[in-house]
Amino acid sequence: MRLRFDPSVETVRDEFRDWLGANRPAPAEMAADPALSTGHAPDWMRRWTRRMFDAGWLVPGWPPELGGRNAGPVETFVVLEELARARVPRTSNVQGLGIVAPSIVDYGTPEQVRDHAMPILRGEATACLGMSEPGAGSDLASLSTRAVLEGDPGSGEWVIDGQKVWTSGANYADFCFLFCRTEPDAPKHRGISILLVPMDTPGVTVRPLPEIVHPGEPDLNEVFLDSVRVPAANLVGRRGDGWAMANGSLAHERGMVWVNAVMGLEEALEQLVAQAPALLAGMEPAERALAADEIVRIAVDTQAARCLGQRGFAKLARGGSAPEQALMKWYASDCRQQVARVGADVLGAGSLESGGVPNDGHLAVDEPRGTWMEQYFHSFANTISAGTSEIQRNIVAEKVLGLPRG
Amino acid sequence: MRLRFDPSVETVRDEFRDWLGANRPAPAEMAADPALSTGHAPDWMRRWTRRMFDAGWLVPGWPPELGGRNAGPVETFVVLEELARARVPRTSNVQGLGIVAPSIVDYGTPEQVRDHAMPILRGEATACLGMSEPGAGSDLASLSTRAVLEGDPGSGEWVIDGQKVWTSGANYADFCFLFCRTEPDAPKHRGISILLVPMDTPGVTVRPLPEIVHPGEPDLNEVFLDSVRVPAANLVGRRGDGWAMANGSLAHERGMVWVNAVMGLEEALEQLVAQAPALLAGMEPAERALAADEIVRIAVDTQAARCLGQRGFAKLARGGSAPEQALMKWYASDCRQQVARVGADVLGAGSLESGGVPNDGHLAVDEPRGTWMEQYFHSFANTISAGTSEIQRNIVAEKVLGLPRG
Amino acid sequence: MDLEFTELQQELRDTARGVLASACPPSLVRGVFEATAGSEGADALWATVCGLDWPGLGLPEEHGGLGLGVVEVGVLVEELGRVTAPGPYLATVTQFVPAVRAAGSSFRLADVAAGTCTGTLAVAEHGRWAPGVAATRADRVGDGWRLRGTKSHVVDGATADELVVVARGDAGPGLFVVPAAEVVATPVESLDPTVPLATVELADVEVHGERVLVEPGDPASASAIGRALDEATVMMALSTVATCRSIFEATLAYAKDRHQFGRPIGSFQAVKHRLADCFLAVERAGALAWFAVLTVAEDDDRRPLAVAMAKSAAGDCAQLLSRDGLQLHGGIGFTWEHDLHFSLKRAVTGDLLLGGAAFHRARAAELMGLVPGHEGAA
Amino acid sequence: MDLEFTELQQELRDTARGVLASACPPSLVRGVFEATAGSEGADALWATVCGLDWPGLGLPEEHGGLGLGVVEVGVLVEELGRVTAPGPYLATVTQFVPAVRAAGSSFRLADVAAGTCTGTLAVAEHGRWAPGVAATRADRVGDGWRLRGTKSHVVDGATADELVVVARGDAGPGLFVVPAAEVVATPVESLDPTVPLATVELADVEVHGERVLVEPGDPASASAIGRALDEATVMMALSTVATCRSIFEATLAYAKDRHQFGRPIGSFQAVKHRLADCFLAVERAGALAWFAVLTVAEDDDRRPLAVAMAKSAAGDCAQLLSRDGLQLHGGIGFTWEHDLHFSLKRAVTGDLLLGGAAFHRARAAELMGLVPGHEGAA
Repeated sequence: MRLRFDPSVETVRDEFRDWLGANRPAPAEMAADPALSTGHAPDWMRRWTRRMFDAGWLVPGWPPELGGRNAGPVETFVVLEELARARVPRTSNVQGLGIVAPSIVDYGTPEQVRDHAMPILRGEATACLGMSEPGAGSDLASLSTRAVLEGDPGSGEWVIDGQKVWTSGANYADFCFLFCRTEPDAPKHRGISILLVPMDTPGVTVRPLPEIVHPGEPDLNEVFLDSVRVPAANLVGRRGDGWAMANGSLAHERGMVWVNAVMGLEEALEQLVAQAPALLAGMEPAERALAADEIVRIAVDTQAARCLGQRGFAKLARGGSAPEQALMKWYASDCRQQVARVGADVLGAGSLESGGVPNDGHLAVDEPRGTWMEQYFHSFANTISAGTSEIQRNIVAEKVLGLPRG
Repeated sequence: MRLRFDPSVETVRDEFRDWLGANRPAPAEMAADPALSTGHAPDWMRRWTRRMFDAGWLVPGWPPELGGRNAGPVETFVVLEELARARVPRTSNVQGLGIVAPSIVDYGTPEQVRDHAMPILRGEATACLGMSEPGAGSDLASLSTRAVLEGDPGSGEWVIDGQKVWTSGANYADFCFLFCRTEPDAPKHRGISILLVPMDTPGVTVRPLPEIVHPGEPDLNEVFLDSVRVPAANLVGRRGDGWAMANGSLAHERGMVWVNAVMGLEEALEQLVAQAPALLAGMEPAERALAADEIVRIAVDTQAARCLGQRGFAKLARGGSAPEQALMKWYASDCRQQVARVGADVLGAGSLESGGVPNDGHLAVDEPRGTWMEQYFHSFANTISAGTSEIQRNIVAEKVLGLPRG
Repeated sequence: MDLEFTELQQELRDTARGVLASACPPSLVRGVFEATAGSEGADALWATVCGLDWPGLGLPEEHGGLGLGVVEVGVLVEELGRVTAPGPYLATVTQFVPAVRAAGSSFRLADVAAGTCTGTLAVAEHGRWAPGVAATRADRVGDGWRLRGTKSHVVDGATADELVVVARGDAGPGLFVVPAAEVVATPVESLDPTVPLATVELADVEVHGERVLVEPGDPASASAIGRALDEATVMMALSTVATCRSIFEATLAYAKDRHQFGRPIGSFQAVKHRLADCFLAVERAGALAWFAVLTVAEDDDRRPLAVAMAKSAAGDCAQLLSRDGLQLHGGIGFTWEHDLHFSLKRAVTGDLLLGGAAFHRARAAELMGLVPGHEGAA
Repeated sequence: MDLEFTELQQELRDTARGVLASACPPSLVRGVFEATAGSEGADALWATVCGLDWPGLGLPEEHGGLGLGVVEVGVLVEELGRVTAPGPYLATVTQFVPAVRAAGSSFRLADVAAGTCTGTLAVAEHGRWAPGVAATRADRVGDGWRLRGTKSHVVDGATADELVVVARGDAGPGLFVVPAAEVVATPVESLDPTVPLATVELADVEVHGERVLVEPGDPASASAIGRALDEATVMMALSTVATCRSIFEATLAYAKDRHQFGRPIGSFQAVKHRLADCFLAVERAGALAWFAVLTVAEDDDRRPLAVAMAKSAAGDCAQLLSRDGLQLHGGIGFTWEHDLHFSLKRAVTGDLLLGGAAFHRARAAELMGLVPGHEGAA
C-alpha cells in the first residue's frame, strides 16, 4: 500500500504527457466539429486516432502493430489518466475501440482483423454494437434477430432479418458487430452468433431516436434488418458462440473501464466545486450548509469511487480477483447521476435553463453533458444501458456474494 | 376537507378529557410499578382498565356491556388521541385488548366470551398471541405446532405439541390465543385452527428471550408445548379457519392502529425538538444546520404520517377504501426508528450511555423507550414484527398497486 | 382534521379530469414541446378553461367568480398538473390572484374571472426566492413609486398581462402591479415549455394608485407577501405532486406491461419495492400539500411551516419520481418520442420553482427555531 | 496509488485473524457484555496481544517496537474490530501513542512496547470532539502547568495508566500526559462494554517536564493535535468498518441459510439488493479508510480531508449496517442471546466516538472551503 506509483511509471507518464502536449487536437478544432454520435468520427478525431496508433499510445498494452507498445496495466492506466486530465478523448467510437476491435482481434479471422479491426484502430472506420432488441434489453439471451446461412460456410451468404434498438452510433457507423440468432433450435444461450454487417448493405435501415435532452444530436438508433445479405465469411468466431463471446468482449479492458467513469465524475465534481462559491454566496447560512453538504457527500463518493477503482485495479494487476470491479459500473454511474443532480439543486431554478452549454467535443457523446439538469437526464444513459443498476446489483449479489438465484 | 372536527365530536373530547383528568392513574404509581411485558398488568393497570370499562371508554365503539358506548369512529379516535396526549396507556396487554378479545367476541362461543374476552376487558386477565414459530415467521401459513383432537368435539381434548417463538407477553399472560395445525392433510392455509390455552396448563413452558436492549425486562418468549391438553370446547371458531380468522383479527381496529403509532412518533419528535436547543448549541454552525435538517426531515415525516393516517381514516369513516392504511404500519414504524436514530445522532457520543431512562409505565412495553440509542435498537421490534417492513412493501405492491406476484 | 374531498370536490375533480382528457391530450403537450403547432393547441385549451369559468372558480361572486375556495382551486391545479397542461392558469390563479387578494385589493380580478386578463408574480432574483435577497428597488416618486431591478424565473413572464412585483423600499418590501408593456421580458429557453419562464427587467417603471398593492413600510407588508408566496408555493407543490402521480401511474402501468426474463418487470421484488416507495412518496407529499392548502384556506397559524414542509416533500417526491420513473422505464423513457419526459421535466421544474426542497427545509428549520433567524427577510 | 496489501501485510492479517479466532471468540466478548466472568477473558486476550508484540508493532525499534508502520497497525485494528475485541489496544496504540509521537516525544513508548503501560487520549467535552469547544484549562504554575476541566467519553478512561489531555491555555491548546492516579475517572454505563468509556475530571492536576508534550502557544501545537486526532480518528474508522464487515458477513450467511416461503431469504431480490448496497457501503468505507491511513503513513497534505471523509463514510456504513444487519436478521438478531448485537453496538459506538458522520462532513465542507471556517478551532 502506498500513494504513489513507481518512478518508472512516472517516467512513462511524463513521456506521454510531453507527446500529448505536442500532438493533441486543439480545443478549438474539437469544439468546431464535435462528434455527434458514438459512431461519428470528425476529421480531427480520425487524424488523432491515427496519430495515437502510430505512436503506440492508442492501446498501450497491445503490440506495436495493433497500436500499442506492450505496456503493463499501470502504464496503460496513467495514459488514460493523462488523456482525461488533458480533456482529450481517446476516441469517439467508444464501442468500436473498446469492444468491437478487441473482440475481432480475439475471435476473428486474419482477414477480419485486416478489414475491420485495423480500420478502427487507424481511425478509418467506426463500428456499432448490435445487441439490444425491443424484447431483449436487460435479457440479451432472448434476442430474436435471425440469420440464416444460404449456401456453404465458405462461400454462402447470411440472410438477416430482425430489429435492433438502442444501437449507439448506428447513424454514423461504418459497420455493425451484430448479434443474431443462427441456431433457432439450440438453447437460447447457445444459439447466438456474431456477424459483421456493413451499414450500407441493402436492407439495413437506421432510424435515429432523439433523446430526452440534446434531441438534435441523437446517438441511439433503431436498426431494421430486412433480408440483409452478408458473406458467410462475416461470421466472427464460431456459430452459436455469440453469448460466450459477448461475455468475453464486454469483459475487455474490464480492469480499465472504471478509469473513464471515475475521471468523468472527478471532472464534473471539479466543475461543481469551482462553481460552488458563487452559487453558495447567495444563500442564507442554513441553506448554504445543506448545499455544501450535498457537495461534500458527492465528493466523498467521488473519492470512494477513485479508491475502489484503484484498489480493484491493484488486485487485478497482481493477478488476483477484485470484487470492487463488479461494483464500479453501478456505483460510478450512480455517482455521475448524483453529481449532476446536486449541481442542479445547488444552482436552483437556474438549472431549468437549457441549451446554454455547447458540445465542445471533449467528452464522448454518451457521457453526460450540457447544463447540470441536462447532464442529470443524460446520465440515465449510463445507469440504464449495458446492464441497469438493478441488473448490476443482481450480478453483485449472485456472482460476488454467492446469493442464490431467485 | 377541513382542519377541525364537528363540534359534537369536540364535546365528546371534552367529556373524556374531564373524566380522564379525574380518573387517570397517577404518573407516580405508573412509574413505581410499570408493566414489564405486554402480558403483565400491574395492579394500577388492572384497576385502570376496569375503570375505563365501567365508564364505557375502553372500546368506545362497542356496546356498553363490552366496555363501550356505541360511539362512532371519530369519537373513538379522539379518545385514543386524548389518552396519548395525557400519556396514559390504554392497556399494557396490547395483543389481548387489540386482537384476542375482539376475535373471541367475533368468532367465539358465549362461554368463551364470558370466560376469556370479558376478563381481558375488565382488566382481570391478560392474553398472548401464539403465532410465530422458529420456521414460520413472516410465513405464518407454514406453522407446524400440531393439535390433535382426542375424543369427540363436544367433550374431548386437544393435545398440543410444538413450539412458538417471539410470543409477546407469554411470560405473564393468563392464556394464549394459539394458532396450531389441526388438519395436517389440508392445504396449508386451510389446516390451521385457534385454541385457547391457559398458560398454567401442564406441558406449557415459557422461556423469556432477553432483548437487545432492556434485557432485564423481556417481553418476547419461546413457548414450548409438550402434550398440552385443553378441552375441545377451547376451539375458537371453526376447525381449519384459523388463517382466515388471523386475517380478520389482525384487521381489527385496522382503521385505528395508526393512531398509537403516530402519537408515539409525535411524542418522540416533541421530546427531540424540546432537547434540540441544548443539543444544537454546542455545535459549529455548519454541523448545527445539518443536525437541524435531520430534525426537520423527521418532523416532515411525522406530519406526513399524521396527515396520511387522518386521510385514510376519513376515507374509511365514509365507507370507502383507503390505500394509505396499507402504508401506515411500515411508514410509521420506519419513522419511529428514524426519530430515535436522529436523536442519537444529534446527541452524539452521549447517546452511547445506557440505562439512564427508567421505564415510567406510560408506554406499552413493545414501544421504543429508554435513551435515544436504546429506542433505536428497540424500535426494530416494530419494523420486524407483525410483517416486516419488507413484507409490508410486498403487500402494498401486490394488494394496493396490483403488481403481479413474483 | 378531515383530509378527504367532499362529494362536491370529488365531482369537480371528476369533471375536470374528463374535460382535460380531451382538451389536453399528450399530443397537445407535444406540440408545445416541439413548437410545431404554433400556440393554437394551448390557446384552445385556455379557451376551454375560460369557458368553464375556472379562472374565477375561487373568486368571490362580487368579482365575477364562482365563489368557491382555495381547496377547489387546488382540485383544478392537481388536474392541470396531472396532464402537464400548458397555459396561464397556474401563474394567473395561483400567483397573481393570491398576491392581489393578500393585499386586500381586487385589482383586475373581475377581468381574470372573465378570462380577459392573465397575470403572474415576480419574486425571484438570480433564481432565489427568499424575499430577503430581493434587490429590486422601489423608490418614491411623487404619489407613486419607481421600480428598478431584474426578476428571474417569472412564470409566463413574457406573456402575462399583469405582473405583481416584489420590490424593496427603504422601509421594507412592497407589492406592485406592473403591466406587461412596461417591462422588458426575455423568455428563457428552458427544459419545460409548458411552464414558460422569463427574465423581467424593470427599468424605472413608475406605478401609481391601485397598482400599488402594498407600500413599503406598510405594517401589513410582511404578512401579505408571506401569504401570497405561501399560496403560490403550496399550489406549485400540489401541481408538482399531481405530475409525479402521473409519472407514478405511467411507471406502474409500464412495470405491469413490460416483460424481461419471461415475466413482467413489476413481478421482480426490487421493482415492487421501488414502486411501493414511489407510491409512499406521492401519497406523503400529496397529504402534506393538502394539509398546507387547508391551512391557507382556513388561515391557520401553522401555514408557513405547513407550506415549507409541503414544498420540501413535493421536491423530494419530484426527485424520486423523476429518477425512478425514468430508470424503471429504461431506454424507452429516455427517448424524446415517448411522452414520459413531459412529466419528468414538469416535475423537476415544479421542484425548483419557488424554492427547492433544501431551501424549504432550511426555512422550516428556522420556523421551528432550530437555526437562528436571518436578517433581511420580509 | 496502490490500495492493496503487500504480501507481508496479507500475512500479518492472516496471522492476526488466526490468533484472534481462538484468542477472542464470541464467548469471550459475551463475558465482557454480561460481566459474568470478571475481566479474566479480556486480561488473557491482552496477554496474548502483548505476547505477540502487537502494542509495539508500529513503534521504532529504538523504543522497543517492531519498526513497522501505520498501515500494519491498521491491519491489526481491522482484525480486532472484526471480532469486537475488548482491551486496551485501540486507546493505547491508536490514541495515546499517536499523540505522544505527534508531539515528537517518546514518553513511555518503550513501556507501551513492553506491554507494561496502557494509555488513552482525552479530547471530547460534553460528547463533542471539535478542539474548538474544549474548555479544559491549562494554566502556568512555576515551570509546569495546572489542568482543570472535565473530559467526556474517554475510551479506557477509567483503566488506562496514562492519559494524554488536550487543554487550553491563554495562547491556545496544548497536550499533556496525566497519570491515572491524578484524575477522577467515572466509568459510564454504555451500550458497548468492549469500548469502555469514562468521564475524566481534572481538578487542578499539575504536570511538569516531559509530561508536557506540547505547550500552549507552541507554533507546532495545532499541527501536532491535528495529526494525533486524525490518526486516532482514521483508526476508529478502520475499526468500525471492520466491525461492519463482520455484521455484513453474518447477515449474508444468515440470508443464505434462513428459509421463508420455501426458499432462502437471500434469494428474494429486495434482500439481494440490500445486501449489495451493504457490500458497497463496506467496500466504500473501507477504501476511504485505507486511503486516509496512507495519507497518515506518508504524511500527505490530503490527510485532514481524507480522514474527515473516511470517518463520515465509516459512520454512514455503521448506520446502514447496524440497521440492515438487524432488520435482515429479523427477530433472532433482536435477542440478547444472539451474538449479533456485539457488533451492532460496537459499530454505532465507532460511528459516534471521535465525531459522527455529520460532524465530519461539516469538517470536510470547511476544509473544501464550502462553508466559512470557524473561530476557536485548534
